[in-house]
Amino acid sequence: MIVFDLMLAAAILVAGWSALSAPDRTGAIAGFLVFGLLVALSWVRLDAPDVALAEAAIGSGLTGALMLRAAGRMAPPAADRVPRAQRAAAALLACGLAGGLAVAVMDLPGATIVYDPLVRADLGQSGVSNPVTAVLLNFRAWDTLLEMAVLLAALVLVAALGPRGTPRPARLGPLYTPFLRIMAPLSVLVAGHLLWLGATAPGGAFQAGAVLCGGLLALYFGGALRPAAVPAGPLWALCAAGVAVFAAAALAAEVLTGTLLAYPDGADKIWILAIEGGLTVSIGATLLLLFTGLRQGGARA
Amino acid sequence: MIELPLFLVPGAPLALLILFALPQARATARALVPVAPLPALLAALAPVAPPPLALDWLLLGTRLALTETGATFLAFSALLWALAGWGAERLLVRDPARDRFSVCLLLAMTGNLGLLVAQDLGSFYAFFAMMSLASWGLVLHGGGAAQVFAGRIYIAFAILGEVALFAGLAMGAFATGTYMLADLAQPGVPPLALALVAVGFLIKLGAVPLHLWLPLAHSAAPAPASAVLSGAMLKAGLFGLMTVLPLGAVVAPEAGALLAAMAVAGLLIAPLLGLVQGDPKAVLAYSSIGQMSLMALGLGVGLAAPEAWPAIAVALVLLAAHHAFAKAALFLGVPVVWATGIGWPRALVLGAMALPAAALIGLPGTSGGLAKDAIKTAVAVGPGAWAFWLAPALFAASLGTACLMLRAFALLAAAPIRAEVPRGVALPFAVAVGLGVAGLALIPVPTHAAKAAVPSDLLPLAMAAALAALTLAAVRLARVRLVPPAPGGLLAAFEQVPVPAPVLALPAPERRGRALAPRRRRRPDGLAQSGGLAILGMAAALALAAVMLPEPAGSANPTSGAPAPAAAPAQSPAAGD
Amino acid sequence: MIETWLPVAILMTSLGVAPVILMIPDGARTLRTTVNLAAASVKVCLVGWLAWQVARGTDFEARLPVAPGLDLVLQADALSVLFLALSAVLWFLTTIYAVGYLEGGTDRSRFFGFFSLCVAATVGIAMSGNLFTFLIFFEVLTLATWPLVVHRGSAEAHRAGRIYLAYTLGGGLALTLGTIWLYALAGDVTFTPQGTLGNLPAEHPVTLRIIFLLLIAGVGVKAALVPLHGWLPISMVAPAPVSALLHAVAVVKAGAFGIMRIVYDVFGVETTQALGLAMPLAAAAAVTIIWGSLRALTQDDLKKRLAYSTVSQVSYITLGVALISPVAAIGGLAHLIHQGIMKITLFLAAGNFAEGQGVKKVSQMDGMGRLMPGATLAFTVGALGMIGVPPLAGFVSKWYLAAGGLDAQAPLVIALLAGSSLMNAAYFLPILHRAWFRPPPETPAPRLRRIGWMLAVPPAITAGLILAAGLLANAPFSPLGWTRFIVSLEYI
Amino acid sequence: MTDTSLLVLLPFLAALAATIHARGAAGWGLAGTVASAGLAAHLALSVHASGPASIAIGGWAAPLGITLRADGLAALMIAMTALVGLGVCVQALAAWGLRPTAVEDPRRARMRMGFWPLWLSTLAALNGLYLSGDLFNLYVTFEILGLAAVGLTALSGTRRALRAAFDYLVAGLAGSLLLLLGVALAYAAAGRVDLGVLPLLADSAAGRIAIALIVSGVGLKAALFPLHFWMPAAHSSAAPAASAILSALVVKGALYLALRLLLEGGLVADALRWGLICLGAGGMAWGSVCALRADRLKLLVAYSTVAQIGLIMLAISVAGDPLTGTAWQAAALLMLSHALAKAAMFLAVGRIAEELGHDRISGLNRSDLRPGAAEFAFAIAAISLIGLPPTAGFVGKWVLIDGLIGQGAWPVVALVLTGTVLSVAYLSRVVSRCLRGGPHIAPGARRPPWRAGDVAAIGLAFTALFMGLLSAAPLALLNGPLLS
Repeated sequence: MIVFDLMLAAAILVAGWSALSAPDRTGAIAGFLVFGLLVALSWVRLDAPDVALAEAAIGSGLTGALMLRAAGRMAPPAADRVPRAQRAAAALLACGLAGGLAVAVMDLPGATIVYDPLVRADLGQSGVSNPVTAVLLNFRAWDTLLEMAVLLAALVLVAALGPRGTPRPARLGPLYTPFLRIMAPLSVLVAGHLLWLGATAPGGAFQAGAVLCGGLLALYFGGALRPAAVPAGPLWALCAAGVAVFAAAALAAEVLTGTLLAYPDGADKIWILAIEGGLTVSIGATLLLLFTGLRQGGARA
Repeated sequence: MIELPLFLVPGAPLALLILFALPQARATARALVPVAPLPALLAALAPVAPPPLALDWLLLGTRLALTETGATFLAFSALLWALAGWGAERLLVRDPARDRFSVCLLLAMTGNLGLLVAQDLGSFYAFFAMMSLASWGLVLHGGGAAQVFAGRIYIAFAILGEVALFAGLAMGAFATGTYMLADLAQPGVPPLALALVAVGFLIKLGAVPLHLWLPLAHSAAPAPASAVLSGAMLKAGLFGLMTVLPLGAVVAPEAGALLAAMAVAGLLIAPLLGLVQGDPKAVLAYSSIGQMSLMALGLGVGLAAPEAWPAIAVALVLLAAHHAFAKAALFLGVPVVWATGIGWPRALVLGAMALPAAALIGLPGTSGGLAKDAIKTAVAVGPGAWAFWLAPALFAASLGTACLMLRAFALLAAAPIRAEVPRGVALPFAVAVGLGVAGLALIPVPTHAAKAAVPSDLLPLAMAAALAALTLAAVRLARVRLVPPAPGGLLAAFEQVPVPAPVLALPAPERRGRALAPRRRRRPDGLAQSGGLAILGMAAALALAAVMLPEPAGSANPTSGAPAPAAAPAQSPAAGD
Repeated sequence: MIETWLPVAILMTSLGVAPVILMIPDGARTLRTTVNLAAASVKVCLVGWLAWQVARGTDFEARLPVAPGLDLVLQADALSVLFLALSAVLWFLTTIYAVGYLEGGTDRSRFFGFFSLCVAATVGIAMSGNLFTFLIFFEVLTLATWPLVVHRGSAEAHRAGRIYLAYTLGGGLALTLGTIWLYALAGDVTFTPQGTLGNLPAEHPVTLRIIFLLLIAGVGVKAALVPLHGWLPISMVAPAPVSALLHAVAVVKAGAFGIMRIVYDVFGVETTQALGLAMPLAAAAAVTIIWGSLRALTQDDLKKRLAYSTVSQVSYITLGVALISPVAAIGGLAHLIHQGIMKITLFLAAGNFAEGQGVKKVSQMDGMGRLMPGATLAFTVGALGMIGVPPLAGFVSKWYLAAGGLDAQAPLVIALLAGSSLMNAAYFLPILHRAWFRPPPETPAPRLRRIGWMLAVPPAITAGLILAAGLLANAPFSPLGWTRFIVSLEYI
Repeated sequence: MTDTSLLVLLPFLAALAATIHARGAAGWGLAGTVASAGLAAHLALSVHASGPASIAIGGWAAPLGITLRADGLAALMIAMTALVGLGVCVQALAAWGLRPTAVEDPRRARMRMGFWPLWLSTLAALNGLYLSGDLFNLYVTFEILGLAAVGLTALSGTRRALRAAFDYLVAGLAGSLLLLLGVALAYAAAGRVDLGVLPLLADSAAGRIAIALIVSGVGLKAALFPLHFWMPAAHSSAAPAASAILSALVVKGALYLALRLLLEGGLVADALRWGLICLGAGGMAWGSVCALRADRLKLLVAYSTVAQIGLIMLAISVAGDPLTGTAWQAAALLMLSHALAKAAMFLAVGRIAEELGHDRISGLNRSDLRPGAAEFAFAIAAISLIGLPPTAGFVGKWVLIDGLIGQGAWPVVALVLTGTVLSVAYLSRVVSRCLRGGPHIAPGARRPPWRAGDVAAIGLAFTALFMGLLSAAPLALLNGPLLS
C-alpha cells in the first residue's frame, strides 16, 4: 500500500501544480477538481471517511462548480507577469516554510493525543457511539455551533455581494426529468440515512446536508426549482432555522440543566438527532443558496 | 507756621500731574506748574524742619526726612524749578506740545525734589530715576535732529548711570543689611559698591570724562529746561555723592586723587572746548562742567583729607547754591536775548545777565566770590602734596570761567533775533537775576565769613579780557573764520542727521512646501501585489526562527509529553485549568 | 480641615464654561460675552476667597485616582495662589479686551472656548498637587493654545502653529518621559515643600540628573529657555489677546512655574544644589536673558520685539529659582506676577496700536503718543517697568534678584541684570521716543477703528497694577508680600 | 455565568433574526447591540466584583470540552467592543435609518439590510473570541469574524470597496490557513488544543513552529507590518460605520490573541519578542510615513491604524510575565484607547466626507462649509491617538513606558517616543486644516447642523478623552488574576 500512498502524494502535487500553472481559468479549475478528489482519496486512506465525504462533496464538487460558474462570468485574466525575482523569492520562501514544516513533522515528539482516552471514556455518556459525532455535537458542540455561524456568515456575505440577477438554467430535456424523479427522493432518503447513521458510524449533518444539497441542485439545474421565484423570507428562514434550532437547543439545555449545551441526562441522543436534523436542512439550503447566489431579499426585483 | 508734611514735597507736583490727565483741567494745571515746588520751598524754609516720615507700605519701606544739607539743596532747587516752570509757561506759550513738556517737567521736578528728602535707597533711587528719565523728555522736546541726537546720548548716559547706581545700591544694601541711604557711608560697604554708586552720580554731575552728554543736552533743551538741568539736576549728583561717600570718616587718598584728577581735567578741558562753541547755551554748558568739576575737586580733597571735610562741605553747599542761581539766570536770559532786538534793549538784557556772570566768575562781593573763597579756604587744608597744584588749578578754573563768560556774551550780543520767541520770557529772567543777586541771602546756607576783597581777585577777569582782545585781534588780522564745531565734542563724530528709518529686520524668506509632509506619491496603496510574498516571508522566517533558535533556557518542563491528566472530565462548570 | 470643593470650583469656572462657549453660535455675542465675563468674575472672587483661606492655613485638596499609583490631585498652596491670582485677574481683563478686539471677527465662539480652556489648563497647572497632574494640564495647555495661535487661519499662522506644536509637543515628550521615569523611581511625586525625593538622590545621582534635565527641558520649552525659545516669537501672528494672555502670561508662566515646582517641590533646593543642578540652570537662564535681549534689539516688528523681550524677562524667574537663595527666590517669584502684568500691558497696548492705526512695526510708531495717548501711556508704563525703572513693578523684582545674586555669592548676577537693563532700555526707549517725541507722519494712516472702552480699559488697569505692584510692594498682600510668605515656606 | 454564553449567542440570534426579517434589521441590530452591551457591562462588573470565572460548555471540561473564560482582560475587551459598538450603531441608525420609509433610496435599504447582520455576526464572533479558551475554537471565531469583516468592507458596493474586500478576503483566508496549520501542528505536538497547551509547546521544534505559524496568521489578520498590505484599502473604502468597526474592533481580535499567546506562552514567546518589536517599529515607521504622504483623509486614518497597530504590537511584545510586570496592561489600554479613538475618527471622517463631498486632505480648508462638530471629534480622537493627556492613550503609554523603564528597555522607549512624534506629524496635517478661518474663507461660513453621526463621533471621542481620567476602572479589571 505504501506504493499507492506515494503515488497518491505525487499525484496530489502534480494536480496542485497543474492547477497553479494552467494558462486559463477552466484548466486551473479542472486541476483544482482533480486535486480535491485526490485529497478526498487520501482522507480515505487516512481512515477518515467523514472528512473524505465532505471534501469530495463540498471542498471539491460544490466549490469547483462555483468556480466554474464564476469563471464564466468573468473577463479573461489580464496578462499579469510576475517579476522573476518575485517568483524566485516566493519559491525560496515557500521552500523555507516547507522545510520548517518538514523539520517540525520529523521532530514531532509523538505526543500522546489526550483526546483518544477521554473520548473513549466519555463516549458512553454522549448518547451516540460514533466518536466523531460525539465530539461534534456533544463534547465540542460549541465549535460546531460557531461553524454553522461561519456558514451563515458566508451566506450573508454572498448575499451582500452577490450578483444582481441569478442564472436561469435552461429547462433540460425529457431525458433528464425521469432522472430527477429518482434523484430527488433518493437524495432525501440518503440524507436521512446519513443523518441517522451519524450516531453510530461515519456520517452526520454535514454529509447529509451536502447530499440534500446535491439533490436540490439537481432540481435546480433541471429547472424544477427556481429559488429566484420563491419569496426570500422562507428560504432564508430555512437557512437560519437549523442554526436557530441549534442555538435555541443550547439555551434550552442551559435552562434545563444549568449548563450551556449540556443535554439532559439520558436524552442526549434525542437532542443530538433533533439538532442534526435542523442542521441538515439548514446546511442543504445554505449550500444551495451559496451556489445560486441569491441576493438578500430574494426575488424582489 | 503750620507744619508741612514732607510727602507734599514730591507729592504736590505729582498731584498736579494727575490734573494733567483730565483734558478739561489742563489750562489750570498749566498755570499751576510754577507753584508746584512751593511746598518743597516751604519745607526747606520752615524754621523747624518737618518731622521725618515713615511709610512702610510704600515701595521697599519709604523714609522721608529733611537733613540740613538737604534743606539748602531743596530750597534752591525748589526756587529754580518754580522759575523754570514759569519760564517754560511763557516760552512755550505757542508750542502745541507744551503739555508734554509740562508733564516731563513735573516728573523731573518730583524726582529732583523727592530725592532730596528721600532717606531710603528705594525711594531715592526711584526719585533719581524719575528725574533722569523725565529730563529725557525735556532734552527731546524741540524735536529737531540736534535734539534727537542729544536725547540719544543723554539717555544712554542716564541709563548707564541708573544701572551703575542700581548695582551699587543693591550691593550696598546687601552689605549693610538696611535700606537707609545714609548707611552707605558707614564702613563695611564694599568699595566696588561705592564706586558704582559714585559713577552713577558722577555721570549726573558731569565729571570728565562722563560729561559728554551734558553740553549736548543743555544746548538742545529749551532754556528753562537747561536752567534746571544745570542748576538743579547736576546738583542732585553732588548731593548724592555728599550723602553716600564716607566723607570725613575714612581716608581714601587713591579715590580722592582719582576724583581730583577728573576734576582738574574738567577744569582745564571745559574752557578749552567751550570757547570754540558757537552756541551760547553750549558755552554756558561747558561752564557748568567747569563749575561742577570744581565741586568734584572739593569732594576729592574731602576724600583724601577727612579733616578738611567739614569746611569743604560748607563750601560745596555754598558753591552749589550760588552756581544754581547764577547759571539758571544765565540760561533763562538766553531766550530773552533772542527775543530782543539788537540795540539798547539787548544791551539792557546783557547788562542784567552780567550780574550772574560776574557771580560765576567769582568777582568779589558777589555770591560767587563768597563761594569761591570758601572753597579755596577749605581746600587749602587738604593734603600737603596737593597744595602745589591746587592753587594753579583753581586759578585756571576762574580764568576759564571768565573766558567762557566773555565768549558767551560775545555770542549773545551777535545772536540774531528769533521771532518765535515770545517776549513774555523776560519776567522770569528778571526774577532769576534778582535771585542770583540776592539768592544766598534767601535760603538757609551755612555761613561763611569771606575775607576782604583783594585786587588779585579781578586777575582772572582781566586776563580773560586781555586774551579775548588778543584773540579778536588775531582773528581780524589773519582774516580767519572760526567755524564753531557742533556741541558734544568727540561724540559729534557719531551724529547722523537725518537718520533714515533703518531696515532692521529683513522678512524671513517664504518657506515653500510643508515641513512635515514628505513628497507624496500617486498611489501609496499599491502593495497588494507583494502581499503574498510578505505572508510567505513572515511565516517562513518565523518558522525557521522557531526551528533554529535554541530552546529557551528553563523550558525543560518535566511534564512535557507526559500523558494528560486522568481522563475523567470534571462536570463542574467551574472547571478550568 | 481639608476642603475639596473650592479647587474644583475654580477649575470648573473655566473648564466647564469652555464647552458651553464652544457650542454658542457665533452670532450670539451678548450671550457669549455674558457667560464669559460671568465665569471670569466668579473665578476672580473664588480665587480671592481661596487666597484668604490659604493665608489662614486651610488645606485644600481634591483627588481622583486615575490608575494605581497615579492620582489626579488638585490642591492649593501659597505658590498656587500666586499663579492663580495672576491668571484669574488677567483672564478677566483679557476677556474684556478680546471681546472688543474680535468685534466683527469670525470664529469667535471657537476662540473664546479655547481661551477658556487655556485658562482652565493654567489654573490646573497652578493647582496641581503632583507631577502627574501637572503634566496633564501642561499638555492640555499646549493643545488648547494651538487653535488660538492658528486663529487667523493665514498661511503664516499655520506655519507658526506647526512650529509651536513641534516645539511644545517635543518638550511635552521630554517632560512625559522624565515624569514617568521619576514615577518609576520614586512612586507618586507629590509636590512637597523642600522636595519629595527623600534619600533617592544619594542612591541614583546620575539618573536623577538626567531626569532633572528632561523635566527642565520639557518645561523649558514653554518657559522659552534658549535654545528652546524658537516658537515664541513666531507665535506672535496670533491675535493680540492671545499674545497678551497666553504668550506673556499663561504659557511661558506655566513653564516658569513648572521650573519652580520642579526645583522647589520635587527636588527641593538642597537636593538641587547637592546634585550640582542649580548652577547650570542659572547659566541657562543667564544666557537666555542676554540672548533674548540681543535678539529683541534688532526686531522691527513690535510684537516680535515684545516676544523676545518675554524670552529674556521670563528667565528672570528661572534665574531667581536657580540661584538657590531665599532673596533671589523672592525676586523670581515676584517677577512671575510683575512680568505678567507688565507684558500683558505691553501686548494689549500693541494690540490697540495695530487695531487703531494699523501700526505693527516699531518704525511706524512715530507720533503714537499724540494719536493714541492712552494706549501709549500704558505702553510707556509697561516698558519702563520692564527696564526696571522705579517705582514700577520691574524694579522690585530686579532689586531682589540683585540682592539674591549677592546672597548666593554670584555677584555676576548684578552685571547680568545691569546688562539686561541696559539692553531693555535700548530696545524699549527708542519706541517711547518715536511715540512721544516724533511727529506723526504727514499723512497718517486713516484710523482703522474706534478704540472702544473694552480695548482701552484693560491696558489702563494693568498699567495701574504695574504702578501699584511697585509702589505698594511692601504692603502685606502685594505680590512681593505674598512671595515672601511663599519663600518662608520653601526655605526654613 | 449564563450571560457569558449569551454574549455570543444573543448577537448571533439577533443576526439570524435580522437576516430573516430584513425589514426590521435595524431594530434587531439595535436590540442585539444594546442587549449585548448590557451583558458586557454586567460581565465587567461581576468580574470586577467576584474575580474571573470560567464555564465548561456542555459540562465537558477542557481539554475534551471547550471552556469559556471570562477574566479581566476578556471582560475589558468585551466592554470595549460594546462601547464602540453602541457608538457605531448610533451612526449607522443615523445614516441608514431604523425602518424602511415609503420612498426609499435602494442603496440606503441595501446598506441597512446588509450592515446589521454583518455587524451582529462581528459582535458575536468578537465576544466568542475574547471568551474562548481553546485554540481551535479561536480559529472558528476568526473565521466568522473574517467573513463578516469582508462583508462589511464590501458593503458600500463601490468598485474600490469590492476590490479591497476581495484582497481582504484572500489575505484573511491566507491568515486563517496559517492559523489552522499552526493549530494542527500544536495539536500534533502537544496532543490537545486548549490554551493551556501553550506553555508545553516550547519543548519541541514542532511546537515552536506551531506558535510561529499562529503568530503569522494573527499578524496577517491584525495587519501587522509588513502584512498590512490589504488593510488601508479595505479600511478606507468601506462605509464609515463599517470602517469604524473594522479598524477599531476587528483587528483588535487578532491583537488580543497575540497578547494572550505571549502572556500565556511565556517562555515560548521570548524568541519572538525581538522579532515582533522590529515588526512593530517597522509598522510605526511605515504607517506614519504613508500617513504623511496620504492625500485622502480616510487613507491617512487607515495608515494611522497601521502605525498604531505597530505600537500596540510593540507593547504586546514587551509584555512580560503578567504576575510581575504591568507592561501587558499597557497593551490592553492602548487597544482600548485605539478602539475608541479610531472609531470616533472614522465616524468623523465619514461625516466630513459626507458634508464636503470628498475627503481630500488638501481640500479640507478650501470650502466655506465647515462640519465643525465632526472636525472637533476628529481632533479629540487625534489627541487620544497621539497619546496626549488626559486621554486613555496617554495612560496606556504611561504604563508602557513605566514598564519599559522598569525593564531598562531604553531602545523601545525611544521607539515609542518616535512613534508619538510621527503621529503628531501626520495627524496635525489634518487638524491644522480644520482650524481654518481668516481672510481666505468667505465670512459667511456655513455650518451644517448637527447630525446623529456627529453625536456618535463626539461621544466616542470624548469617551476616549475621559477614559484617561477613568482608567482606574479598566486597570482594576486588568489587575485581577488572569486565567490560563
